[in-house]
Amino acid sequence: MGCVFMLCKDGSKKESMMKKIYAFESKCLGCGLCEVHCRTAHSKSKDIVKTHKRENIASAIVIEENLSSNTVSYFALQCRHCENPKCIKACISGAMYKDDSGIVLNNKEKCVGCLSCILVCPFGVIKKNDDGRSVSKCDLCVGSCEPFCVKNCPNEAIKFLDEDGARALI
Amino acid sequence: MKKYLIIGNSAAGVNAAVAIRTNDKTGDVKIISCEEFNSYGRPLISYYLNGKVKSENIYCHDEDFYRSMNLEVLLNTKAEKVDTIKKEVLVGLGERISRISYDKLLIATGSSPFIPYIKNLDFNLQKNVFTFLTYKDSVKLKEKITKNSRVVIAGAGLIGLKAAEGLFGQVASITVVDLDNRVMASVLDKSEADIIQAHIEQKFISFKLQTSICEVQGENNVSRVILSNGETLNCDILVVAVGVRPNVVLAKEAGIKTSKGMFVDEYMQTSVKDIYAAGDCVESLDLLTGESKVFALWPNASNQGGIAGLNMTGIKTRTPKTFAMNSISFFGLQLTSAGIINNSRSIDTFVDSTKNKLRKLNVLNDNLIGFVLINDNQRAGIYTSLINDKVGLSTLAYDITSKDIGFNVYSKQERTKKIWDYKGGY
Amino acid sequence: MSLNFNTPDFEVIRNENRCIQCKVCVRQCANTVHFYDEEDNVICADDTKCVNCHRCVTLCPTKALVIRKYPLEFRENSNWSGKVIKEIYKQSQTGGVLLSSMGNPEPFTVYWDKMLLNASQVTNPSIDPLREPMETKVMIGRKPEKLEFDSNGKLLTKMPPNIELKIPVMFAAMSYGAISRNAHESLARAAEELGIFYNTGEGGLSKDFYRYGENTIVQVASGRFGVHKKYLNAGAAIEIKIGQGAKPGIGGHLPGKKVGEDISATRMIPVGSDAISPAPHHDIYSIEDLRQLIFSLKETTDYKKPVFVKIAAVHNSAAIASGVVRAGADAVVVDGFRGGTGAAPTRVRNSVGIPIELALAAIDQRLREEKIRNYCSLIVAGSIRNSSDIVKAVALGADAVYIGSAAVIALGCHMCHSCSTGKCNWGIATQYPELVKRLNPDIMYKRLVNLISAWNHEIQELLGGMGINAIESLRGNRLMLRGVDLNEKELEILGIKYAGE
Amino acid sequence: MLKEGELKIPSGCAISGIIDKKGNKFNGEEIIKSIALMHDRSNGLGGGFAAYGIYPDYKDFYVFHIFYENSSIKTQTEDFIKKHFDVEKAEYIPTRPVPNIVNIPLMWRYFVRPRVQTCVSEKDFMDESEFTSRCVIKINTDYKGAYVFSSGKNMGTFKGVGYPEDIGEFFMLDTYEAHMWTAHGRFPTNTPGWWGGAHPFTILNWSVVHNGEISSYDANKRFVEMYGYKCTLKTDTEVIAYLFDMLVRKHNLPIKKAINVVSAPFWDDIEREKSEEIKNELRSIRAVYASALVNGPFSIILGYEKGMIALNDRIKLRSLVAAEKSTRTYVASEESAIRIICDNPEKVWSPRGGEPVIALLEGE
Repeated sequence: MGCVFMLCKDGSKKESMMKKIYAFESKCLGCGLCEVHCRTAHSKSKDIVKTHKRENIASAIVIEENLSSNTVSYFALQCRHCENPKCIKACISGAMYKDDSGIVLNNKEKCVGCLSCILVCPFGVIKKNDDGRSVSKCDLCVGSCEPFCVKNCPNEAIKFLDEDGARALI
Repeated sequence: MKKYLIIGNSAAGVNAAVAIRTNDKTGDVKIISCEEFNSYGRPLISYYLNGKVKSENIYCHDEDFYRSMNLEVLLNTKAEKVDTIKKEVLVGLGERISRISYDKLLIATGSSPFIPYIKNLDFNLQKNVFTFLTYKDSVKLKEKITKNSRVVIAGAGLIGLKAAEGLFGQVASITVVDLDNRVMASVLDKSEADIIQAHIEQKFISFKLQTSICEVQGENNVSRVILSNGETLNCDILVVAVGVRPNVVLAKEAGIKTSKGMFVDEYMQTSVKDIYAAGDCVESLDLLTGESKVFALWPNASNQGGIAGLNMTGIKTRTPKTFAMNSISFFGLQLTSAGIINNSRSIDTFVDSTKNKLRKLNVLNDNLIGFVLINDNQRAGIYTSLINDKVGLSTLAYDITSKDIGFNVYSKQERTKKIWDYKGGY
Repeated sequence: MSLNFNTPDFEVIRNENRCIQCKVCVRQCANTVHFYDEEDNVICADDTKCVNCHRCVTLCPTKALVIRKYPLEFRENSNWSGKVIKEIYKQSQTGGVLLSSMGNPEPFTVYWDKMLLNASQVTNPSIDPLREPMETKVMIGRKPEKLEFDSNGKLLTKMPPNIELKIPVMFAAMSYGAISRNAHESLARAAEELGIFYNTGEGGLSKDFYRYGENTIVQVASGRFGVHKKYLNAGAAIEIKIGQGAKPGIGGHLPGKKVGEDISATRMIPVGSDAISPAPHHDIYSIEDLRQLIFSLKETTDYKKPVFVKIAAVHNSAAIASGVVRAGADAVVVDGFRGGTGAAPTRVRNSVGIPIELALAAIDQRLREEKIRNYCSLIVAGSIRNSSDIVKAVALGADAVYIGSAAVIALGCHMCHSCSTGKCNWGIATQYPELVKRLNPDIMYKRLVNLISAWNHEIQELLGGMGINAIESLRGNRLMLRGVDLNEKELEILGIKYAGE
Repeated sequence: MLKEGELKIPSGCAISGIIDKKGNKFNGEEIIKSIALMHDRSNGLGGGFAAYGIYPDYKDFYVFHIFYENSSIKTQTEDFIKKHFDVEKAEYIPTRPVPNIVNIPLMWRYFVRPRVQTCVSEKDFMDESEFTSRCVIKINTDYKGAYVFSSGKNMGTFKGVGYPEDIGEFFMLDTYEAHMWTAHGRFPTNTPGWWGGAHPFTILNWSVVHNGEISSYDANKRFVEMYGYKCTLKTDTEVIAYLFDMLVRKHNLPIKKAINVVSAPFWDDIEREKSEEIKNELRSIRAVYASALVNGPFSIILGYEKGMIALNDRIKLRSLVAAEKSTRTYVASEESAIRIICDNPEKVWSPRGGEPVIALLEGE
């Protein structure tokens, strides 16, 4: 799955140094390829066809469609890995936790599907799974050096950047 | 080296300890708990009861959590008395009584079940009478029940119904009794409550509403209960889950101003200097009504615990006002609600319900003040933040009643600002 | 008309084992060929609307789609081929002029492919571009006949304005309106990074692109769209468009629906109005009028910018080119009949104009015979497909080349020839914002830079192979070419020997 | 089978040149000795010499050295010459029999003075050198079998098929006294040499001996042909002579500028040039005279009335060495060819690519 996740050199974990996924609305085509590759990356088979035909995986991405006056615009939204996440505070089972590099992760075994996290996440990017006792959220494909949605976006509408890098591109 | 003492090892207590440790690497942090288990998720006890969660998974944190954070935990330790002058707490350690001194104290004792007066009810005498608040309750209950136990549950609130769900399939019959005219009266309006009730009744759990248990009968255990409407029910197991009361005895005796719960200022400090309080045992200001009341909510307890911890280490942090919010499931029916949800003329209510889904939004002068979602809970947090930020609905990109909620409800600038600047929050 | 004889041109074949109903093709096909059938949870395709632009094929994550020629066969008839019959069906259906896009697709000889390059073997060593300097820079513009120095060697002659191309390639004229804003931005940024130029085309120049002025050639066409003093001074050079290879003799037509806010402001025409550029410039009815326009443009830019004149390759291009040089043009641009276009009547595109190779050879030879070849630069276009075409063009006598179709292919064009519909699925020849967005300049300009840099390396390799280390030494160096599969007349016009001679 | 003259022959060979900048004259023995040393650099199918200052008594006359394949072409050519020139003297070029020199063409030289006023019908001004060069080109183009192989003043070339030392012996160069000599040994690769194909190549006073190949030949050729020259001798060296004649005589560029045209500095070097003025000049030269840039490996020795210039191509793909001793300057393909006729020269160097060795007569 690729190289180790990069921490900053001095081991400090300044939040803004942490890389996150930023979407650029002016570039997003709403094609949905990020969702296809997100499901595949988190599937057992890691094969696009098997993932979609046999496994039933919710993608960790929500594609927002915005209808302004004349044009339709889209952007892909996923967990913002907040510095001080409300979902972890609301989680009754300790399933929702933050690893030491700042990524908010969900431990499927501990989750009971109470959906308190969904109740408090202001971005609405945690999805209830069909099994009713677990949720799906973005884990930045931790362990691989670039999230699969970013790697496969045909128009580079989502990028994996630290905050300064992202602000430079607004 | 500062000495921090925390009474209570649940959401508020543990979050406070973590907040303290992240900001005071060297302080001595002690947590005392009258329970014998490490910090566990209280709402999980019903999942333990029906085997959905195994005992080793009930704990919030893994074994070495406390050691890695260098927090000292004293289980089975009950705080007897707080000496605010000497800044000491008398604790009962088994038979022995000892004193623990503190520089900063946090009382996070949570709440305990409220036992209404019921004739000949005597918890010490009768072995088949239970409350359902702690993991211990759940463990004792699980040991006691048999395939043909006939169970009567007093209280159709969250705890009562969760107890019912926990027992379901392991006992002969379950009857739930409640004074109110509907289940989950404190959370739901009649129309929604009836949906929940109908769904649960499909599991052959029967309800006795607008009545209460006034008497129990039986040699040493309870074998029959008498209801105020005259009915009598055979009963092998009686679970009393009519409500909870904040544990404020310790505080009252220490002279801390309390009403139902302890009064705290914006920085979670009680009326006595260097004593803080957080969680189910405090009064919080309701964002929507402005009243001061007790919120028995896990997210609120974690939040307030964290803030109290910060303030105890001198980092001035204000507590945000809060409001009721719940996310709970009964037999697969997913209920998510927040804010003011009962109908009233002044609030215009929008209800969109199909076969087994319901979406109810309460709007008052251009602000969303409450919602109830049944089996249609995707992205509920966006509604919650609309309530929390008191967003003017007219400023949004579309009318939230017109379609499923999405982050695209915010304008472009607002969206970008939220994505870039939002750091999460207290 | 109830009965429509038109049958689909292409057939969409979907491999059900691979299709995962992810609906990417449904969302991405601007011609609404693909649609999702909710009931059976399957995706179907309407072949009649497919223009074979490969958008769905490229984006399909499981490569489940193949587009093939529609298998319907007409009875074999070498005179009445399927294509000719279907054209009659269309015209008898609509009564309209057949419109088509891109360059002449007819199977005329591509002379580039009939010429071979030389390489040195023993007597002179080939030059290794990795170790020795290899110069592909050219100076485009007017040149004095000779340089004068005073007694102690100081240069007296004042050079007329020339523009410098690091690589003898420029991006051809494609107007803002025919192609999208993002396409223009990609061309501009690539030109800037490569140290070459892009042509604005006859649609004027948007204010935001003035900052690429140093790498821009502003075009003045018969419609004068967006032509004003600031515009003329914004670019590094000016090009008067007399003709276009794909449609010699006729003007241009940008349908009104493509003229949105920005284009109407840039072209200075009302929103939604059809932008029709007339066939002749209404102030150029003779060669002396052209001279007047050239010098009025020079006056406006006080002689700081070279002025090119672009003509289509037609039968007497040689004489026209000579006239243009004598009229004071700094460079003659000749556009061959395979040059691309956004929209042109099919009949004109398929049967008017001559191949660029022959026009170039004739013009270069005529200008030399008239001893004026060295006065100005000669640029060719329509069409250059790869770096060996460029080397052959320079050997025949060109100073530099324009590339249009090759550039848009690098930007994602799949030559589906339906730019005139304005619904280009790749965001190039379209003004619909949601389609334009598909061409992300941040990515696409790099593709152009990659293409031209690659070509530059290839040119250097080819030059080195011939023992030449400066592209000027290849200009007009026809001994470096040999012809194959060409008749005497063609060899004579091209001025090259047959292979083996 | 095309006679060797009709097709372009690549040439690798030996070159050598000596000049006495004071103008003191010396006979051909030294130059023969120098070129003979490089015997193996040529294959005996071509050799030739240019000598400056050999006709002091007729120094104002143009001297035509002409080959004739047969007497009939000789008479036709002589009629043409008589119509356009006053012939002061006409004689065959004296030679002595040498075993290796065979099938010798008729060789005549004519001391002439152009009749510009009578012959020039057109109104445009034409000076005598332009008139003479046009006549020479006309003979070489239209009079099949007649080749004017030198047409300068007080100079002449002696060339033919054979090793250069035999040619030198054959033309009795020991009997001539010149202040400047250049020599060339040829190595044509595919067909037997022909007398007209040997170096040096001339136009008026210009003479060029060239070792190398011009990859840009057709570009240079089609450029000079725009200015009235005609490349008839089908050897690429010819075009260098015409280039210099055009640049220096017709466009009267100073010799240094002409060198910057023929062996132009690289664009990168131009950009690095500090002074804006020089940078602008070099950019203008490369822009205007792009087609006059001679590309491909070469080392040439250029003779003309003012002196001698040796030059390498820009990346020095051919050998060239220079040396100086008192009033003499020597250049040659090999250092040994210099040292054999000049023991311990004061200065020996190998000029860099594109860097000329300019040895002019005093006062020039």
